[in-house]
Amino acid sequence: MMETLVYIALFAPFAGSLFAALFGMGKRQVFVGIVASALLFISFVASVMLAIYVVKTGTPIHVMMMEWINAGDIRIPFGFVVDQVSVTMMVVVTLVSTVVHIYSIGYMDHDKSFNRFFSYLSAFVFSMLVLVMSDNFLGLFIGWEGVGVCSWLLVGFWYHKPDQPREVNPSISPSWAANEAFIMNRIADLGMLIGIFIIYWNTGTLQYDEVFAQLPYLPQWILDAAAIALFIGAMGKSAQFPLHTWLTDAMEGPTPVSALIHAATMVTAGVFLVIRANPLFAMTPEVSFFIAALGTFVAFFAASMALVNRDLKRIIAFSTLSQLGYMFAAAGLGAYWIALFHLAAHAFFKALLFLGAGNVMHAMHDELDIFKMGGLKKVMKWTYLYMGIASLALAGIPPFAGFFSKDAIIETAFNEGTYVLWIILVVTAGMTAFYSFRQVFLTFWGDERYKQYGIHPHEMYKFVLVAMSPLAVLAIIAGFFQPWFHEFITTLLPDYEMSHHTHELILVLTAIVLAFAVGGIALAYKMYAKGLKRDPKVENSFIYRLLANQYYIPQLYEEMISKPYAMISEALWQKVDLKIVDATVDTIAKFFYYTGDGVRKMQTGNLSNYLNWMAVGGVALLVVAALSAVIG
Amino acid sequence: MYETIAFYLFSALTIGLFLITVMSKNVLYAMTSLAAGMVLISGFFFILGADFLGVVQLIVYVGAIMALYSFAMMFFDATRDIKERNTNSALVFALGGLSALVLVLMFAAPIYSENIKALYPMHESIGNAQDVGIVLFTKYLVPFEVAAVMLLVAMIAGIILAGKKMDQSLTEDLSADDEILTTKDAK
Amino acid sequence: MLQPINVSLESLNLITLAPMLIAIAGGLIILIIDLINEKLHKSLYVMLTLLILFIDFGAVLGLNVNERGFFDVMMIDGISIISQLMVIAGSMLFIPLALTSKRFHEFEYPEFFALFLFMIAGFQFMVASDNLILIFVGLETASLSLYTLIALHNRSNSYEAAVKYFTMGALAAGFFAMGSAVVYAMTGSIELYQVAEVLAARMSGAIEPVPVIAVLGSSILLMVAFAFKLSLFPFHTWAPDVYEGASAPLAGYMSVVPKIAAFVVSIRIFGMYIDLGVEWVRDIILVLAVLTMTLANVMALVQQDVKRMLAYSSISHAGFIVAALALDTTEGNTAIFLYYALFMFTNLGAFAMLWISRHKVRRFNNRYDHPYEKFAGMIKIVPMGAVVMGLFMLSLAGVPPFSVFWGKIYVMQAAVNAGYIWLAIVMGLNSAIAAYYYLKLVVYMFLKEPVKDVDTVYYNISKPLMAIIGLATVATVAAIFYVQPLISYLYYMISASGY
Amino acid sequence: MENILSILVFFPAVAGLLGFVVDKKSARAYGITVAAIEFLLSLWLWFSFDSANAGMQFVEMIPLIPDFGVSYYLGVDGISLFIVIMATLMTLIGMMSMSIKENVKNMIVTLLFLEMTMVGVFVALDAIIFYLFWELSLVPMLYIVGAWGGPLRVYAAIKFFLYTFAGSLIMLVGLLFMAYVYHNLTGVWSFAITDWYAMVLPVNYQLWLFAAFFIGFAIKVPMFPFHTWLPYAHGQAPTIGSVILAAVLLKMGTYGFVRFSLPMFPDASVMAITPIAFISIIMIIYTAMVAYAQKDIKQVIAYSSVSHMGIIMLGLFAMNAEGISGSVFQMLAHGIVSGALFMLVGMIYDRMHTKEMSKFGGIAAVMPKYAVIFGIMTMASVGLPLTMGFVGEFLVLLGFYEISPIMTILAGTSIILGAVYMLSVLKKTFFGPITNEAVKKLKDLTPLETWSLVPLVLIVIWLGVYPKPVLEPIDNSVKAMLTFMHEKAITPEAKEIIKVPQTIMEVK
Amino acid sequence: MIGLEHYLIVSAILFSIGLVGVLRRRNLLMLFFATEVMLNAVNIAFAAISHYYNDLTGQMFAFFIIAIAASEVAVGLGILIVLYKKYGSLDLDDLASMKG
Repeated sequence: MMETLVYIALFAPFAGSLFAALFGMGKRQVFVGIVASALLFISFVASVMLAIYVVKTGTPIHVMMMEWINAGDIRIPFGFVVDQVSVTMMVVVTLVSTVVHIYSIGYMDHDKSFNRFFSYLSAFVFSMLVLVMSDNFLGLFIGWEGVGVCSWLLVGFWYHKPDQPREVNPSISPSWAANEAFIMNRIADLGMLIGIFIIYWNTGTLQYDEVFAQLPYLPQWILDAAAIALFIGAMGKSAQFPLHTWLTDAMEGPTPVSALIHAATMVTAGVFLVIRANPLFAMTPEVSFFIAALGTFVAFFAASMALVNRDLKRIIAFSTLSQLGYMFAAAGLGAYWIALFHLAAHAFFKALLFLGAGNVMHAMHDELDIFKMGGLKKVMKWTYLYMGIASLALAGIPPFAGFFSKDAIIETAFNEGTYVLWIILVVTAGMTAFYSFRQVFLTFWGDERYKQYGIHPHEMYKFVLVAMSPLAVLAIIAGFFQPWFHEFITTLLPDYEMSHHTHELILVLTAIVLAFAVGGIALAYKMYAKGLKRDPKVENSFIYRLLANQYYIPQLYEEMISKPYAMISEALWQKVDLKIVDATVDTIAKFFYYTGDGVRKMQTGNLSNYLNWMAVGGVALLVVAALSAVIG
Repeated sequence: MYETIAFYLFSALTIGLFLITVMSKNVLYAMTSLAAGMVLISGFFFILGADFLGVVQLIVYVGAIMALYSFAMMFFDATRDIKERNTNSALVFALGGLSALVLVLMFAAPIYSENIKALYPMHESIGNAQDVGIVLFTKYLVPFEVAAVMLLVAMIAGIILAGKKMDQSLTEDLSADDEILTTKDAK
Repeated sequence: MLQPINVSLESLNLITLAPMLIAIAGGLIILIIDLINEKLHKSLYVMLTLLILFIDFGAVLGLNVNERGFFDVMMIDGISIISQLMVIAGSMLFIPLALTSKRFHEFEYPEFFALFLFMIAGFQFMVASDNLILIFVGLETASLSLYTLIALHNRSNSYEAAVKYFTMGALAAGFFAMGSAVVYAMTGSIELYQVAEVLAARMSGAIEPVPVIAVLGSSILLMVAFAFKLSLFPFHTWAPDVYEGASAPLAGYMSVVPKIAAFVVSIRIFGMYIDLGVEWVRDIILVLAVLTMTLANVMALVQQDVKRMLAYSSISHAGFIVAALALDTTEGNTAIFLYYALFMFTNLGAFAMLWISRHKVRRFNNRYDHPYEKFAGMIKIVPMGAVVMGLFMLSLAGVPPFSVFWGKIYVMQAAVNAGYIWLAIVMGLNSAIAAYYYLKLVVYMFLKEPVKDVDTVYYNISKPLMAIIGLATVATVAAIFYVQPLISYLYYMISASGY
Repeated sequence: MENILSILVFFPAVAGLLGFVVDKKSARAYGITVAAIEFLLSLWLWFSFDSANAGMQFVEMIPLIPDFGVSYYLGVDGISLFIVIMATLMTLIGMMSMSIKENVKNMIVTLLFLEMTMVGVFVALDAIIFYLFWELSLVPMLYIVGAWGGPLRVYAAIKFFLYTFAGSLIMLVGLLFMAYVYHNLTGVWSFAITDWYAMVLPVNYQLWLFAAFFIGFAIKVPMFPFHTWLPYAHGQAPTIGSVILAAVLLKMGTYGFVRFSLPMFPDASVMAITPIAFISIIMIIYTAMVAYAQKDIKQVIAYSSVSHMGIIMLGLFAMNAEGISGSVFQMLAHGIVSGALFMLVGMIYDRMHTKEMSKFGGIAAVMPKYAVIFGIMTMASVGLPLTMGFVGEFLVLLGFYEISPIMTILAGTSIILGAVYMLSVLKKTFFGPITNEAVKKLKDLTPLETWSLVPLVLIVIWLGVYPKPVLEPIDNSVKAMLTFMHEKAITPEAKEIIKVPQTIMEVK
Repeated sequence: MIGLEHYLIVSAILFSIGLVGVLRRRNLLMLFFATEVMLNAVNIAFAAISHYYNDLTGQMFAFFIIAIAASEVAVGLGILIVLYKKYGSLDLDDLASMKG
C-alpha cells in the first residue's frame, strides 16, 4: 500500500508531464493545465499521506523499483526511500508545485506554448522527486541532472527572444541564460560525480545507508575529498559563490518557474544534499566549517547586490541566494534540521513572493523595473497583501515563518562561537529587511510612476489568488510548527540543541536580530515609502555601481572565461587542427607526391641517361656492397 | 718470350683500336678499328691455344658481323662525321675509370686457384677443334641448338623488321570508326 | 686419341627437353603454315599458339621433380617446373588478347606467334638450367624475340621502346657475360652447383681463398644484369617507356612472365651467394628492394597515364617481390611465385581493360593512349567495366580478399618470419602509398563525370577479350579459395628442390 | 541455425549482388526490405544468444588456407553482439531516412556491401578475416563519400581511405608477427584470435605488437593526432555516409582494442594506460574546444564524435569491468546518438542546403518535432542520466577513476565541454528570433523521417533507463576477458592493475 | 711470363672502354659498336681463364657469346632500320618522346 503511494507520489507528475507533452505542440488547451495540476495535487496528497505514515510509525519506507546499472561490481538500482527528510522535501515540493501549477494556468494563459510549459513543469517536479526520494547517490544524480535539464528548458522557455547586449538586459536572452545555468551546473556536477566516484571506490556501493555505515572506517582525507567534491556539486545547484551568476540570469524564465525552481525547490537541492549526506559532513569538520563560512559570505554578498537592484525578480533572486547562504551556514555548522526547516519555510514564503512578483509582472505587462512601478497597492490589493506577508517572513519579523527559521540559524552561529559569522548574518538580516521592503515600497507605495509608461495594471485572476493562499497561510504559520518539526526530523537527522549559554542569551540575541530587521524596514520606509527619489551622486558612486553590476563578476566571467575559451577554441581549430595536425598529414602526402615529381626527372626519356643510370647503379651497388662487407 | 711480346703488342693495339672505336666521330673509322681490334682479339685466342675460337672469331665477327654493320652503315648513310651532343664526359669517364679500376683490382687479385680441377679438360694429344667439338656436341648440344633457335629468331626478326610490311602501320591506320570519332572530337 | 663417345639415350633424359621442343616445334609449324598459305586470319594462329602452349603445359606437368638431362645441362627441379608452368600459363592468358575487334599491326604477322613461342621456349630454357651458358642463351633468345615483338606494334613509340629496351639489354648482357667470366675465374666452372661447391671450399679456406673483391665484383655484375631484367631501381628506367611504347597486352605480359624467369635465375644465383654467407648480396638486394618499391611508387603517384602508372606499379611490385628474394627462405621463394601467380591474373585483367579501351587515335591527350581522363565517369558508360577495373585496382592496392593481397601478406609474413620486420613495415607503408594512384583511377572511374561522349571506352572489345577479363575477374575475386592449394603446391615444389 | 553468423554476413552481400538487377525505382524499397530482414536476423541472433555465456557463441570454423593458418572463423560474444545489431539497425534506419535522389540503386547496393563488411568485422574471429572485412569496409565508404559527398568529396574520400589504409597495413604487420610468434611457440600456423589469446608473450613483444595494432586502430578510432580525416569525411559525406561512419565504422577501432590489444597484450596495455589516457584526454578536451569553434553544424557533430571516442578509449584502458563494460556500452550509445544527430543534420541540410549555423536560428518554432528529437539526442550526447549516453559515460569515468583520479577529473570535463558546444549548437540553430526568411518556410519532419528517428529516441531512452539486457551480456564477456587478462599478465604491476571483478560469473 | 692476370686486366680495360663507349655514344650505331667491344673483352677473359684452368668451358662460353653478339646485331640493326625509317636519324637524343 505504502509502496503504491510512493509510486503515485513519484509518477503522478511524470504522468502529468507526458500527458501535457502529448499536446505539447498543439494549441493551448486549458484542460492540460488542469490535468497536470490535478495530478500534482494527487502527488501532494500521496506525499502527505506518506508523511503521516512516517510521522506515525517513524519508519522509513524503502522501495526497490528495478535494477539500473549493473556492471563490474557496481550495482545501482532505482530505489526510493521515504524517510523523514525526503518526506519533508516531498511535501514541500509537491505543495509548492501544485500551487505553482494552478498559478501557471492563470499566468500562462496567453502563451502559445501553454501545454509545453506544463509538460516541462511537471517533468521538473518528477525530477525533483527523484532527487529527494532516491536511496542512492546516483539516483540523486539522476534527479540532479533532471532538474537541471528542466530548469534549462524552462529558463529558455521563451527561446525566441533575441540576444541583447548586457547593458540592456543583464541576462542577455532566455536561451543564453538557460545555457549558462546548465553549463555552470555541469561544472559543479563534475565535482558531484567525482564525489560519487570517491565514495564508490572506497565503499563499494552508492546506497546511502551502506555508504554511511562504512564512513567510520575510511581515512580522513578520503572523507574530506568526498565531502569537498559533493559540496562542489551542491555549490552549483544552490548557486553558491563563485557559481552563483546563473541564478539571477535564470530569472529570464517565466515567473512561476522562478518561484518553483529558482526559489523553492531546485536551488535548495544543494542544501538537501548536504543534509542527506550529513554523516559524511559531520565527520569532516573543516569542510563543514568552510561550507558555513561560504554560506555566510554568500548570504551577505547576495544581500548586498539586492540592495541596489531595480529588477523585481532579480531582487528576489538575490534574496534567494542570500537565504541559501543561510541554509548552508546552518548545515555547515551542523544544525541540519534547522537548515531543513529554513529550507521548507523559505520555500513557502519565497514562492509566494515570486508568485506575487509574477502577478505584478502580469499586471505591468512584463515590466520588471521597480522604478517604473509604485502605488500598485490600490489596484492589486491581494497581491500587495501576499507580498507583504512574504516580505515580512523574509525579513524575519515575528510571527512569520522566516523569523523562526532564520533566527535559529543566527543563533546557531552564535552558539558555535563563530562570532564573525554571527555578526555577518545579523547584518545580513538587516540588509534583507531593507531590500525586501525597498521593493515592497517601490512597487506598491508612493507615486504611480507606471502611468508615465501607459500601463494599466489589473489584479490577477481570482482562482490564482485563491491558489496562492495556502502559501500565504504557511508563510504566516509555518514557524509555529518548529518544535513539532524538530521532534519529527531529529529521529533521522542529528539533533542540534543550543548550549545553555546561548539559551540564557536567547532573548538578547533575538532582540539584536529583530532590531536589525526592523531597522532595515524603517530605513526602507524612510527612503522609499513616499515615492522614488533618485540621487545621481549615490547612483554614480563606486559602491553603487559595483553592487548594481554584481561586482562585475558576470563581466569578469565573460572576459576571463567565455571569451578566452572561444578564442582558444577558434585558435585550436584554425591554428592547431588545420595548420598543424592536418597540415602535417597533408605535408607527408605532399612530400611523397613531390618526391615523385622530383624522382621522375630521372626518367628523361633519353636512352643515354638511362645507360648512365645503369652504370651509376652498378657503382652504387658496389659501394653499398663494399660498405656492407666492411661493416658486416 | 714470343708470347709475351705478342701479348703486349696485341694488348696495346686492341686497346688503342677500341679506343678509336669508342672515341672516333667517324663511323667508318670506328667500324674499321672495331674490325681490326676483333682481328687482334682472335690473335689473343691463338696465343691462348683456342685456335678454333680464334677462327670463329674471325669468321663471325670480322666476317659476318662487320659485314652486317657495313650494310647498315650504307643504309643509314652514316659516312659523315657524327655530331654528338649533351655528353657528360666527366661522369662517363669517371664511371668508366671507376669500373676499370674495380675490374682491374679484382682481376689483379689472386683469383686463380691451382686446386680447381678442370671439368672439361683440354687434351694435349688432340687438336683444339676436336676437343671443342666433343664438348660442344655432347655437353653443350642443347645450348648449341638453342643458339640455333636464337639465330633463327634473329633472322626472322631482321627480316620482318626490315620488311616492306612494316611501312604501312596497321596500328595507326584509321578505320571508319576512328574517323567518326576523330571528326566528333574535332567538333 | 679420340675415343668414340657412347651416350645412351636414357642417360640423356630427353623428356626434360620435351616442353621446350614442343614450343619450338610449334613456332616452326606456324612458320610453315604461313609459308603454305599466307592469307590466314590471326585467330587461327592464336588458337594454334594456345593449343601448343596447352601441350607444352601438359608436358611440363608430366615432368618429374629433380631430374637432370643432357649431361646435366637441363635441370628440372621444383622451381623450374613451377616457373615453366607459370610462364606458359601467363602466355596462354595473354595471347588471346590478340583477338581484338580492331586490327593492330603485330597480330597480322604469323611470325609474331612464332616468335612468341620461341620466346617462351627461351624462358623455359632459362629457368630449366643451372648452366650459365644455357641461361644466357635462353635469356637472349627470349629477349631478342621480345624486342622484336615490341617493335612490331609498329609506331614510333614502339620503336623507341624497342631501342631502349634493346640497348639497355645489350649492356646488361655485357654485364652478365663479364659476371659469368668472373665466376668462371673464381671456380673454373659455370654450372651453379659446381660453382657453389668450389666457392664454398675457397671461402671456407679449404683451398686457396678467393679474393673478396672478386666475389664482390661477380655478384655486382650479375646483379646489375638481373636488376635490369627485374626492373629494379635504378635499372628500371627502361620499363615505363617500354610499357608505354608496347601494346597493352605485351606490357602486361612483360610485367609478369619475363620477370618470373628472371626471378628463377636470381634465386639460383643470388640464393647461392646468400647461402654461401655473402651477406652483402642480401643487403644490396634489400637496398634495391626498398628503393625500388618506394621510388617507383612515388613516381607512379605523379603519372597522368594509366598504362605508365601501371608500369611503375609493376616496378614497385617487383621491388616488393625482390625483397622476398633477399630472405632466401623457402617461404620467401614461395612468396615470389605465389605473388606472381596472383599478380598475373590481376595484372592481366588490368592491362586487358586498357587494351579494350585502346584507340588508334589519341583522343584525350597528345601523348598518352590511356590518360586518366579517358576513364572518367566510366561507371556511367560501362558500369560493369568500371566495377571490374575497380576490382583490379583494389587488388593491386592489396585490398583483401582480392588476389594480390594474399601474395602481399605472404611476402610480408615471409619477411616477418625471417626477422625482417622493418621490411614488412616498409612494405606496408609502400602499399599505402601505392593505394593512392590505384585509387586515383578508381576515383576517375567512379567519382568523376565523363570528359567526352560516352562511346569512348569499350572500343576494342571482343568476346574473347571479355572472356579473358571475366576469367581474370573470377581469379582475382576468388583468390581466397585457391590460395591454399597454390601455396601447398608451390611450397612443396620449392622445398623439394632445396630452395 | 548454427550458421546464422554466415547468413548475417553474406545475406546483405548476396542481396547487394542481386540488387544490380532490381529496377532503379524499386531499389530503395528493396534495400529497406533487405536491411530490415538483416536487422530481424540480428535480433534473432540476440534472442538465441545465451546471455549467461561469456564465451564465443555461434562459432563457425572452416579452414581456408590451412598451410597459412587462415580459416573462416566466426563467432560472437557479448561485446560484439550488440555492435552487430547496431550496425544492422543503423543501416536500416539510415536507408529509411535516406534523402538521396541520384543513383539510388548504386547507393543501396553499396550500402548492402558495406553492411556485409561491417557485420563481418565484428563477428570475425580469424585475424585475417577480420582484416579482410576491415579493409573491405573502406571501399564502399570511399564510394559513398566520393560519389554523393560535398564539394571536397574526392579529397575527403581519398584522405579517409589512405589514412586508414596506411594505419591498417602497420597493423597487418603486427598480425603477421603475431602469427609468426604463434608458429614459433606451437609449430602451427594460426590466425585464430582465440588461439592467440592463449599465448603469453614477453613484455617487449607485447609492446611492439601493441604499438603496431595501436596505429591501425588509433587511426580508425580516430585518436588525436590521427583524427583529421574525420572532419573531412563527415563534412563531405552524405548523411547516410556520416551516419554509418560515426555509428559503426569508428567502432571498429575501439572494438579492435577490446578484441586484440587488451586480451592479447595485457602487460603492454597496462603500460600504455598513461599515454593512452593522455591522448584520450587531449581528444576529449581539445576536440570539444575545436567543436565549439565550428561554424558548420555537421562539423560540430563530427568533432564531438572524436571527443566521445576519447571517452570510449579512456574506458577501455580502465582495466576494470566497470570501465570496459561502460566503454563498450558507450560505443553503442555513441553509435546511436551520433548517428541520429547526423541524420538530423542531414534533414535540415536537405531543407536548407546549408549547414552553416549562422543561417539558422529559431528553427524550434517552425520545426518543433525536429527540435524535440534533436534536443533529446543532444541531451543523450551530453550524457544526461536516463539516456543511453549517461550509462556509458558514467561507467567509463567511474572505472577510470580507479586508475587516476586526476585524469578522470580532466576527462570528466567532457560533461562540461560537451554541454558547452552542444548547447551552443542548440542556441544558434533552434533558439533566438528567426532571421533567415528561408527558415520561416521550413516544414517539420515528414512521417518517414519521424518514424526513422523515433526508434532511435526510444532506444536511447530505453537503454538509458533499463540498460540491463544489453549491459549484462557485455559485462559478462568483459569480466571473463578481465579474468583471463589477469591470469595472463606476467608483470606484477599489470596483475595488480588489471582488476578482476569480485562478482565473476562462472564461464560456462 | 704472362699470367692470367695480364689477360684479365686487358679484358677489364677493354670492357671499361666498351662501357665508356656505351655511356658516351649518342649515335645508336656507334653505341652498338661499343657493346661489341664489351662482349669481345669478355671473350678474352673467357679464353684466358679457359687456358689457365685447362678447361674448355670458357671457350664454350666464348662461342656462345659470339653467337649471341651476332644475333643481337641482326635484331638490333633490324630495329635501327625501322627506327631510321621513322625518325630519319640514329641520334638517341632525338628519341625521347617518352619520359616522366
